[in-house]
Amino acid sequence: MRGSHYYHEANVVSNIRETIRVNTLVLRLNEGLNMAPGQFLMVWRPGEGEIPVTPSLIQGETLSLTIEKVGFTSNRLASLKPGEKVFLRGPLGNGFNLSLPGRYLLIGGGTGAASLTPAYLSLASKGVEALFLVGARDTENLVYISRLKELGVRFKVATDDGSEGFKGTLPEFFEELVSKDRFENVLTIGPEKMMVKIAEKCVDYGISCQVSLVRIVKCGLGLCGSCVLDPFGLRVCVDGPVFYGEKILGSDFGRFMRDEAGRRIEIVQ
Amino acid sequence: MRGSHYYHEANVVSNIRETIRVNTLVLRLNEGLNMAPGQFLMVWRPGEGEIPVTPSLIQGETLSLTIEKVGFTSNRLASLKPGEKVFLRGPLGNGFNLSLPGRYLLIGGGTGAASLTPAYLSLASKGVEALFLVGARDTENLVYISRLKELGVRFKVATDDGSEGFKGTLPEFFEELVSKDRFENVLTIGPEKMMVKIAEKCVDYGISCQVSLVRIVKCGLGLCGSCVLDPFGLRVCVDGPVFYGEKILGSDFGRFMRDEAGRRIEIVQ
Amino acid sequence: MKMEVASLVLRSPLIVASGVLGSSGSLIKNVSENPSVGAVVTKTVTYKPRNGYENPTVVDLGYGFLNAMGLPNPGYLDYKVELASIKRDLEVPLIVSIGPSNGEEAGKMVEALNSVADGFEVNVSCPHAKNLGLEVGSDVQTVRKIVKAVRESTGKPVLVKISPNVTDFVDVARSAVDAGADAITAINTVRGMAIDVNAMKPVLSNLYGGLSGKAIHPVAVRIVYELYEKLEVPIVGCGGVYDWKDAVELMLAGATAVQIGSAIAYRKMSLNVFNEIEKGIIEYLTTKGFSSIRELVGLAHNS
Amino acid sequence: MKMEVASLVLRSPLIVASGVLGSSGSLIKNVSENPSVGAVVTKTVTYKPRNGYENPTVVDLGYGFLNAMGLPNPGYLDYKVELASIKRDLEVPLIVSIGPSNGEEAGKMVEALNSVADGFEVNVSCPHAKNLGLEVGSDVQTVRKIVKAVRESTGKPVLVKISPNVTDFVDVARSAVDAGADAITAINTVRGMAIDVNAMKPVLSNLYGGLSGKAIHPVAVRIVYELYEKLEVPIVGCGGVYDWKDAVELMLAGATAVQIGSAIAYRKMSLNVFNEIEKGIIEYLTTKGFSSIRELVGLAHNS
Ligand SMILES: Cc1cc2nc3c(=O)[nH]c(=O)nc-3n(C[C@H](O)[C@H](O)[C@H](O)COP(=O)(O)OP(=O)(O)OC[C@H]3O[C@@H](n4cnc5c(N)ncnc54)[C@H](O)[C@@H]3O)c2cc1C
Ligand SMILES: Cc1cc2nc3c(=O)[nH]c(=O)nc-3n(C[C@H](O)[C@H](O)[C@H](O)COP(=O)(O)OP(=O)(O)OC[C@H]3O[C@@H](n4cnc5c(N)ncnc54)[C@H](O)[C@@H]3O)c2cc1C
Ligand SMILES: Cc1cc2nc3c(=O)[nH]c(=O)nc-3n(C[C@H](O)[C@H](O)[C@H](O)COP(=O)(O)O)c2cc1C
Ligand SMILES: Cc1cc2nc3c(=O)[nH]c(=O)nc-3n(C[C@H](O)[C@H](O)[C@H](O)COP(=O)(O)O)c2cc1C
Ligand code: FES
Ligand code: FES
Repeated sequence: MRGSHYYHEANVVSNIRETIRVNTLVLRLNEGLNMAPGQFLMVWRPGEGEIPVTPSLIQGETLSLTIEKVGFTSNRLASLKPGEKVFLRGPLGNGFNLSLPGRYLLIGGGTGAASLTPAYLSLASKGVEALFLVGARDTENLVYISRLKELGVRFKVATDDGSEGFKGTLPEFFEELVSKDRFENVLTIGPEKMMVKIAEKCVDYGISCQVSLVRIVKCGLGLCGSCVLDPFGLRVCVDGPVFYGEKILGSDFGRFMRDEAGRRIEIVQ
Repeated sequence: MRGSHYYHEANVVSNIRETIRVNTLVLRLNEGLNMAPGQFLMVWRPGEGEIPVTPSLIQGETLSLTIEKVGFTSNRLASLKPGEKVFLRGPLGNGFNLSLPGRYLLIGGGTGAASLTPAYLSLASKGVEALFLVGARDTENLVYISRLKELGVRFKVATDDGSEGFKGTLPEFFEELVSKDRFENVLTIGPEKMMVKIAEKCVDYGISCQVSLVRIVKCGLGLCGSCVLDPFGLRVCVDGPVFYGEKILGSDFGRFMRDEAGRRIEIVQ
Repeated sequence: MKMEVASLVLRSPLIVASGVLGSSGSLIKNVSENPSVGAVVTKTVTYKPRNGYENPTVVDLGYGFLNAMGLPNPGYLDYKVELASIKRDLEVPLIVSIGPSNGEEAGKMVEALNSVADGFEVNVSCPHAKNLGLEVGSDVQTVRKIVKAVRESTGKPVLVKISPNVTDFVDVARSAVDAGADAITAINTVRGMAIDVNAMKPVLSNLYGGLSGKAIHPVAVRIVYELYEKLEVPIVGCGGVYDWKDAVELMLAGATAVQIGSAIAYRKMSLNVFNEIEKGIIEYLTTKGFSSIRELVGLAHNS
Repeated sequence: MKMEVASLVLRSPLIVASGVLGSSGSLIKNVSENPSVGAVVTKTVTYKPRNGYENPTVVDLGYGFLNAMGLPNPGYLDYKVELASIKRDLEVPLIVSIGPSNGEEAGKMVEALNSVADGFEVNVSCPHAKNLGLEVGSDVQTVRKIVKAVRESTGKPVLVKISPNVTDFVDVARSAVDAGADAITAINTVRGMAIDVNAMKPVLSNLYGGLSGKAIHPVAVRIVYELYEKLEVPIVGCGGVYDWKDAVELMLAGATAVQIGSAIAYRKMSLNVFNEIEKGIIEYLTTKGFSSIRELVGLAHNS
């Protein structure tokens, strides 16, 4: 941390438009970050805020961030030009457990498809069998597909409207797949309502399921309690962001989060 | 350092009267200190001061300090009773280099005889040949002799008045010995005027000579400049207390020191 | 290790400091199940809800943290509901931290929160919130008015948390005691700043923030020591307690109980630090031949 | 890396802080031979000789030091002789630190020392000396009188070193500038205390002392940043500089030059720290495309 005093500097190499709401920034650092898939970074632009992001590629000094424009900071980041700089704090959080035995099914909704990629590549490099499901409302909202192809990822697509691949939601696609095929492990990043459904099905099928949660991360160090998952008092930034689904079903997972002021609010997606 | 927050606690096991001015405290600690011969400790009695002392025995959790009563703190320490406590900070300083090849001659004047003992024992345990010269004004002022016997140390005595052993000063005795016998290394602790004479002779004879200096030690950490040896700007507490004689001949060694206020004063002994 | 502070009976002298658990009621409840936790101080709640400052809000210095959260909290009305939902199940006293900007706010908040609180801690020492915290806490008159309003609105123990950034912290503490405070908590964070050499800008969006952790421990010891000599009320020590020695050091200086904040960071399910510290203190008491922790309090003083 | 502070021309912006070399003139001379050292501030000298406090005078905290040396020094008359003996051979400006307890002492000392000094640093900020340092430095009027007396006794650059222990340090600094100070040095140590859990007593014979080193770095950055916005004179940063990043951080905050104290401890012949820091800064300037160190000063500010 201190070594980089206090942030790692990164240069934007390119900015790739994924969809109308999502861009991928390719970054170059001066040093590799030694990050595990599923860990996240705090991405800072002085004067423009700092937000948590789980990278969509980690390759030595090259990193990519796939960012959905939801508010001020994400909009600013998503519109950076080559040569502009961002400042990175981390790696933070726990990352996925990729040493569990058996085959892996990765399920990514929205930018989650991008953020799951490093986990896929890590499994593939160890020769572990893995299949990647990518979902979105429609073709226009699919992210990172061309990059997945480039990287040689074995993936299948689901769209709600059937404009590409399986017609239906990711939980539906998942249900169909596991009824035919056996997977020992599921990793998922996406909207919480979707992840809850998948985690519940995994319990039924006896599949280990790891989900990556999003909460308001402020300190990222387990210090401020902003990212807490009630009622367990788990801090998403240090105890997570990855949790075993069965351990947090029945909690606020998929149902409630806290806003910046600490008010408990309902999760709609 | 911090582990012991901030001092090691030691209990006085016994207090042995050496001479009218010198006592040896045998201490017991809760843990060994991992000290090298020639390193020193800051010995603290809350409300009664803290002074630097080079231990006269280092044996696991047992330590002894041989203390000459020169002022308030040393008088208090020298009169402690079994069961009373002292608090130790250290080990500090560099210690002797005991891995130089050849035979060793150890020359201790005053309490220096005691403080050199750990160096002797360390050499002996490695099978290195060593002879110990102990000197004082007269029999009454010889310290640590009975302990040296107990420990099986090979030693010879010199007294200024000839009341025991060689009649004459340690430099004189040294001169006589080296004219007959060959030593590759000298280690000495004692009055500086004496150490200067020995260091000068060592240069003449081509013998490596290590001397242990005394200055006003306050911080013991190289921070306050109180213990400085001019004109080299060597700090006795971190660069020393042990120096190679030939490196500091011609400096204030044996001639000047600084008092508590930093005034340069002449060394008389 | 039972202990009494003001009239609060604590099963352990180790208290969770304000702010480090965020605003989560259920987290407070979970924490209270740790037998080494003696009491919990809530996140400071203000009159109106606050989102806090924009990120970055915290800098990790290695030897401590710098934070400018900006007192994010749901406001006292919402927070009351949250605390009420867990109060019945709590195993330890709940000390509600309030951050009023004047006496009127203080009175209203305390009246509303009285039913869920076992005691109050008045935060007049947050070093980075506008019109709150230190901005009120460096003025002896304002502190007096606020504490008086709190005192008049509750019969429960009132702690006042003071700042090390004020030269005359003794006067501030004394005016709090004169106005009815039952105990003083010392200290809140020390003002500081971090600038990133790559970004060439202050890291915190608020520019400066409050230093906590190891770095401020000697400052806390000094202030507790001085307050112990100058005041008659109990002092709750806070600042850089990472292990049992740090806790004992504050007690020897004069703290009746000790709060722990920064040390909670980083640790998974992280309240082990409380167990370790309690264990260490118990061993220390045994080794040194004390029969109760009370005997330690203020022992470093000459009298 | 040439640099100017007040009217002192420095070959490097790295200055040896007051106190860490003791009173040794020859040590100052040796240090000045290190090409990365830009200037040396002497140990603070007082009107009368002082032995300083009894040991223990320093506590090692790992992340810094606590010291209460008690300003040991030979007194200004003896010290003048010592400094005169080396002055001719010095390769860098000699800044003589004085610790007067009033204007009269200040005037006399400066008049006497004028012939050996290239500049003066007025220490009104030592946190542990009776009737000196902070005891004079927390009173704006006394500071004004002392600095005025210094100003009237010398045409050489006058730095005034301020304390972080005073809430209104900006007022103190401003009154020093109004009275004629050419630059402000910030900061001296932060008041603190350490108690040994075995001895159950404060370690320092003076009970409390001044915290230096890493622990106070964020405090120094904050104060330099604030002074840079409020004052027109150059600021010399000091506090917890251990590596080039710490130095750059102070410069970005507004320091024209940087002093180094605690980092000198422990290292054998220990001035390597100056070489390493200078090297680091030069690399940083190159990497970031700056042509002079001057461009860094105050760069973290918005304007
Ligand atoms: C561990 C982790 C990894 C993440 N990885 C990615 C990623 O790879 N790509 C990506 O696009 N996004 C990711 N996010 C979410 C991203 O951090 C938020 O979208 C971002 O913080 C919004 O900031 P903003 O300033 O753009 O929006 P704001 O203006 O702050 O807010 C816009 C909306 O988003 C909500 N929001 C704000 N901050 C957060 C937050 N930290 N967490 C959840 N909701 C928030 C607000 O309540 C509001 O409704 C991740 C979040 C976490 C916790
Ligand atoms: C590395 C080192 C190892 C030492 N080992 C031993 C040892 O094993 N046994 C032993 O008896 N003594 C040893 N000394 C010397 C011992 O530290 C001093 O005698 C002691 O500090 C005097 O303290 P006091 O309070 O008793 O006397 P004070 O009242 O402080 O002084 C009495 C006289 O001694 C001088 N003096 C005070 N402090 C020191 C000091 N730190 N160094 C030199 N002279 C001083 C004073 O100027 C005065 O003339 C050692 C000193 C050093 C630096
Ligand atoms: C992230 C964070 C948030 C804090 N929030 C509050 C707060 O809301 N109210 C308060 O009185 N103190 C707050 N504090 C200060 C702590 O309660 C405590 O006084 C300080 O951190 C020193 O203790 P420590 O060194 O154990 O952390 C906060 C500290 C941190 C690190
Ligand atoms: C042992 C020691 C002695 C000091 N003596 C003085 C002094 O005589 N005069 C002074 O102005 N500052 C003195 N200081 C303070 C330093 O000059 C400096 O302001 C402080 O240590 C912070 O810088 P640092 O963190 O680099 O050490 C002393 C500091 C130490 C550690
Ligand atoms: S963001 Fe602060 S605890 Fe997780
Ligand atoms: S005693 Fe302080 S430098 Fe040696």
